Amino acid sequence: MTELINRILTGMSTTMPLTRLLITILIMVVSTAIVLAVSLLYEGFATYAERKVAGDIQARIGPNRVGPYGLLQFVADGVKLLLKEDIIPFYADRWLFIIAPYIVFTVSFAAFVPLSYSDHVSIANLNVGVLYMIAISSVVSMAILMGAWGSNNKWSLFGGMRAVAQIVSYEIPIVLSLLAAIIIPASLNLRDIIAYQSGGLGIFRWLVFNNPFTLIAFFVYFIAAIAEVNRTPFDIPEAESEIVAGYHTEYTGMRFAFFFMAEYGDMFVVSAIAATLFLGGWQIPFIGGIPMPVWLREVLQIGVFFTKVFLLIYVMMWIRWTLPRLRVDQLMELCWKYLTPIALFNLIGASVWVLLLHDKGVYDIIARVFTR
Amino acid sequence: MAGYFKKMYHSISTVLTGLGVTIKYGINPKTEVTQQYPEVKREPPDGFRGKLFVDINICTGCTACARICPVDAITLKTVRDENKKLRPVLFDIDNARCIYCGLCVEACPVDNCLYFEKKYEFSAYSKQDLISHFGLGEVKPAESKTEDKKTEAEKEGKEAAQ
Amino acid sequence: MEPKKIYGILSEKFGGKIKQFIESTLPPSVLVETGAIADVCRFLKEGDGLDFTSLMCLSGVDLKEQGKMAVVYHLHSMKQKHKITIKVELDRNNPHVQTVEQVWPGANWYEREAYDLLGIVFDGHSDLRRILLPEDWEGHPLRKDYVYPKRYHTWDV
Amino acid sequence: MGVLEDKLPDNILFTNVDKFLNWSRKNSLWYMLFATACCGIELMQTGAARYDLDRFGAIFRATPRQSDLMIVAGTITHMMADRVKRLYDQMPSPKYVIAMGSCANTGGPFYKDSYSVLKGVDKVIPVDVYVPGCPPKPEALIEGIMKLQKKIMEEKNLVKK
Amino acid sequence: MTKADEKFMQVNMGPQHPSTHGVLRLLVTTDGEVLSGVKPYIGYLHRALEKIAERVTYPQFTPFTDRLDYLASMNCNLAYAMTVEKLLNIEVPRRAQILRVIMAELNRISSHLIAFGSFSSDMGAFTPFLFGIREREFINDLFEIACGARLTYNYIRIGGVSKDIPGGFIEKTREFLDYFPAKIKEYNELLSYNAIFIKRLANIAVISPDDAFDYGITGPNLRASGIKWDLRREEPYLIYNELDFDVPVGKGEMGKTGDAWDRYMMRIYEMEQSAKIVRQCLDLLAPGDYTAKVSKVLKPPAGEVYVRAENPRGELGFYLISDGSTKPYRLKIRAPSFANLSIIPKLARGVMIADLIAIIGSMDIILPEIDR
Repeated sequence: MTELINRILTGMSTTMPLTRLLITILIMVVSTAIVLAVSLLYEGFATYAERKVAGDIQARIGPNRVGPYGLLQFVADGVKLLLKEDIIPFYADRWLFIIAPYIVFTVSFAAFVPLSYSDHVSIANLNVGVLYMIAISSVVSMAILMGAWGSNNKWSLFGGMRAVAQIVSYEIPIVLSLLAAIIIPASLNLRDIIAYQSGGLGIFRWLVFNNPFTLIAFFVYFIAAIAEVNRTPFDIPEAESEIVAGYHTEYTGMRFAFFFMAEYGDMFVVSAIAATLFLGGWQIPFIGGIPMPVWLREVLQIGVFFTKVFLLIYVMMWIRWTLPRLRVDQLMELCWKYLTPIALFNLIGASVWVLLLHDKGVYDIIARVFTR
Repeated sequence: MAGYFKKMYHSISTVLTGLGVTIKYGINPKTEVTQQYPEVKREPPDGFRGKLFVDINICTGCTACARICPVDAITLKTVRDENKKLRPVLFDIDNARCIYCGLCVEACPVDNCLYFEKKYEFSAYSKQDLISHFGLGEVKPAESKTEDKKTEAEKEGKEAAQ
Repeated sequence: MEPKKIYGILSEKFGGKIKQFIESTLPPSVLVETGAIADVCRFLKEGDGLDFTSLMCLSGVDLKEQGKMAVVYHLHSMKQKHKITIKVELDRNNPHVQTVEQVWPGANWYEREAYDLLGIVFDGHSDLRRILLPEDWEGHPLRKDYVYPKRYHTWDV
Repeated sequence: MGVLEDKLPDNILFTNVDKFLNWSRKNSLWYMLFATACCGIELMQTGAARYDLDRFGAIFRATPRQSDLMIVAGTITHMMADRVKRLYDQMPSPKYVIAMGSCANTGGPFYKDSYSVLKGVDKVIPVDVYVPGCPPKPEALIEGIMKLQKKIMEEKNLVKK
Repeated sequence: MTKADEKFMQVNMGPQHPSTHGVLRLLVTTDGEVLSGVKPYIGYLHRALEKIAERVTYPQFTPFTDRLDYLASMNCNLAYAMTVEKLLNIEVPRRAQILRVIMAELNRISSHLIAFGSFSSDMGAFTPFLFGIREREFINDLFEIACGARLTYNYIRIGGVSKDIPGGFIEKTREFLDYFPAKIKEYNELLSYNAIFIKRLANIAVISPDDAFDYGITGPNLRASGIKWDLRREEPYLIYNELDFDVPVGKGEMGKTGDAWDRYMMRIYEMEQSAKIVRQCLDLLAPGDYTAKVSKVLKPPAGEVYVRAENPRGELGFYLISDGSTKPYRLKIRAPSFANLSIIPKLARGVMIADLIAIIGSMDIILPEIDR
């Protein structure tokens, strides 16, 4: 994005600062609108997909009446939610209640920014991309607590407290397991990390196959990520059978929809991080080395990236419709007694590996043995 | 320490077993058991207890059904016609109150007079629409002697169906 | 153990407080004087060889024709596999009886139910409130002379 | 939307927008998980694999705040009636009610001799569709929901009534 | 509220709550997630069945017993019919007895399927719930063939059954029995032996045998505490003494005997045994009368009986006083769930909110039976 703006601005003859500013703002607004539209579309389809996946797993069909194969289901849901009466409970803390959904949504949307969708497509190429993602995703807990507290409902409060405890705890294994991967390319820039994973038939230089420690780190990250986005078996903040609907019990219509969409947005974000850091991002497997036109390569790369992300999202849905829910103390036990120590030892192991072998992965070693 | 890893192994293996069960359903569309209702309708079996129907022409007006009904869903009013036969001028069944228990059908002494239809979808916007009227309406009375047996299920000792 | 034998044991222990043995009911019943019920029940549970560990059922009965009310205890022993019915009769206008909650904790709710539906007061009960009907309900519906209410809150009954 | 009614002309645009709004409402009837008695089991079975209410876009929500449709499944006693009213009030409009089964319609089996059963849920909240049966078969409930969808399609939001 | 209580938060769970199995209301006193006490309030479904019984005739009351415990209508019909038969001294023909056993046991399976399903959805796993209902549909179909209704059967009448089974019923039942064991295996793989599920339930809410006696707990909940007590074995009615089946008891496989997992597992074991019983009964079925000669006007002699039968939830007892007229003088229903629920305040002390849900679910209570 910044590169794009720079390129356009340098290509322009005018030097008027105001025009330059206006053009910059225009480009930013347009690109934001595009990303917003795409992410809304994705979130709509994700809700549809969730219901279809649930249907498949539960030996039924799922939505199929609205439009072909029920594809317009999310349109109907969205329009309906938009038109619902907006209830703010009388005893609610008005301001907290009103702004919480927006914060949740903004935060989940902001996490789309540093993602690298293909070689050239990304909104902002941050050199602290990973750090930014981790930082921004923990704001969710604050917004959820705001909404929960503002609702002035005891069930909501339970949900909010649980959500904060859970998200704050699970940050630790997430960060520790991400570190185990990041130390190999030694960069926080998402594009650099992806670029590092090229070659090796397009899959063997993925960080997940780099060494045994990154493999473990991937699983630790994925489990912790499911907890981070409050999905079953870690969905205690909105556990339907225990605390009604958790932190969004009192929310109606569009405000509820924001929470709902943010959940799917978060799912995308954590899956995208997993795909970027461990599964080679937009690296095309097997045929990546063949020469092809730039536009085709870009399209393929975007396709590959989204396929990887959607596969991970499918796994999350699959897990959701299979497993029972953990209790809140067992959730903490899992985090502090299992995931955190494993991630910590794993990080030490990975560091030793890097210290001894530099950035050589298992594939590099085997390849060298065979080529010798 | 061994227990720690054993626990971990146990958790992972059982979770994977569960995931194995669900993925079998997830990828195999043949496991679907859904019957797409408005298009696919299952014929109810014989003896299905659906909506009540009265063949009013062969009804003898004995009021056995109204008396046995545990919820007073049947309102019956009979008049003696010129042949001194009891004729049901009013025979209303309140489907909103009926509990489809089948006691009235068993109590009816005439074959194929009061029976259940295989019809069960008849929701309505108004409760009045759920009352089915079967009565003959006006029947020329023999003398001016009418009998009103409207839901007198309380008459003790006279519960005999015939 | 035969019910008759249990009656024998009881009348030996409590004498005149055990009034009558009714064989026609199923299971046969023993009529106990109202004041002695808690003691009798405790003996039935803890006394040697009887082992009536569980209270199957506790029911209140309105005997309007006789101007009485009755509380009926169906007892059962899982160890000995014998059963017996204990009955007490109360004054219909002022039904009072001792609670057996301390003997069988499960009796708590049964007694509340009898209080709710028949108005039998169990003396010594820890928490005698209505259980099935709302707190502001009038009357005790299972009494034979109960008149159905016309209105409740803002709607017709 | 009552303010607009008289001022706006009855034109095609509004009719179509109206249709679209109704279409979205009808296809997204989220029902509240509100089951009191026997009909609740049939309601669950309707939502389950064999009949699958999800096909129509109807899923259950645990909280009244997020539901559009209240399926009153089962007996409502006088003690419960206040709660039913409160739950109905907590739902955001537009909201719909289906009375499922004889108990919700008229008190059903408890019409005659019961002192504690509300004789029809329409005494406390307005009912859109009555589904008869004791309990209704899942097919009958789906038919009732389809009837409600028909009713929603005929609603007028923007154009003159 | 006393001074000490002010530290705690009081939350109303129910009467409309997703997992109180109907309209149970629990006033929960909590200190954060940990409960310090629970007060059940019942009566939201009090339908005055006992009063109705005094105002309708003996045959007219049979449809009302359907609605007593609607998940096991056949068993309630059966218990009521047996009570009146005892008063009237009616001998039921053998074929009718076998038919009754078949229906009662099929209904036991379908009732336990709902218990299993709703429990799993309480625990956060929604898919097993739908699987349970899927199998239940088969049984519903069988009942629909036999008596024309899916849930409220009114099939077992005083003196026998309402009509003979139509052709095809036996074949379809056998088909179901062949299909069913594989599904039980699936339930076990999916849920029963899942580590999360076991962790949630093992050692939770242990009911000792003494407590069980004190509170009059019966049925699977009693057997889970390790007491081998089943009325079908101890006081055989119908033809149960000719049948070969086991009475499963809790052994504390995953924790202490009598914990929530044991109670849950009893139902899985009992489904297997019931299927076994139905299979034997189908073999025993010989031509004969389906009902005894019963006059249309029933006037039992004055007297009183207390008859009980083993229902899926415990012992259902009817205490019937007849004054010689056509209507019962007094009918007291001893509902198993009523007694089972009364122990909840004792069990739910010092547990967590999620455990409370597990306790209610594992007791498998049903509200119409409690409130009557």
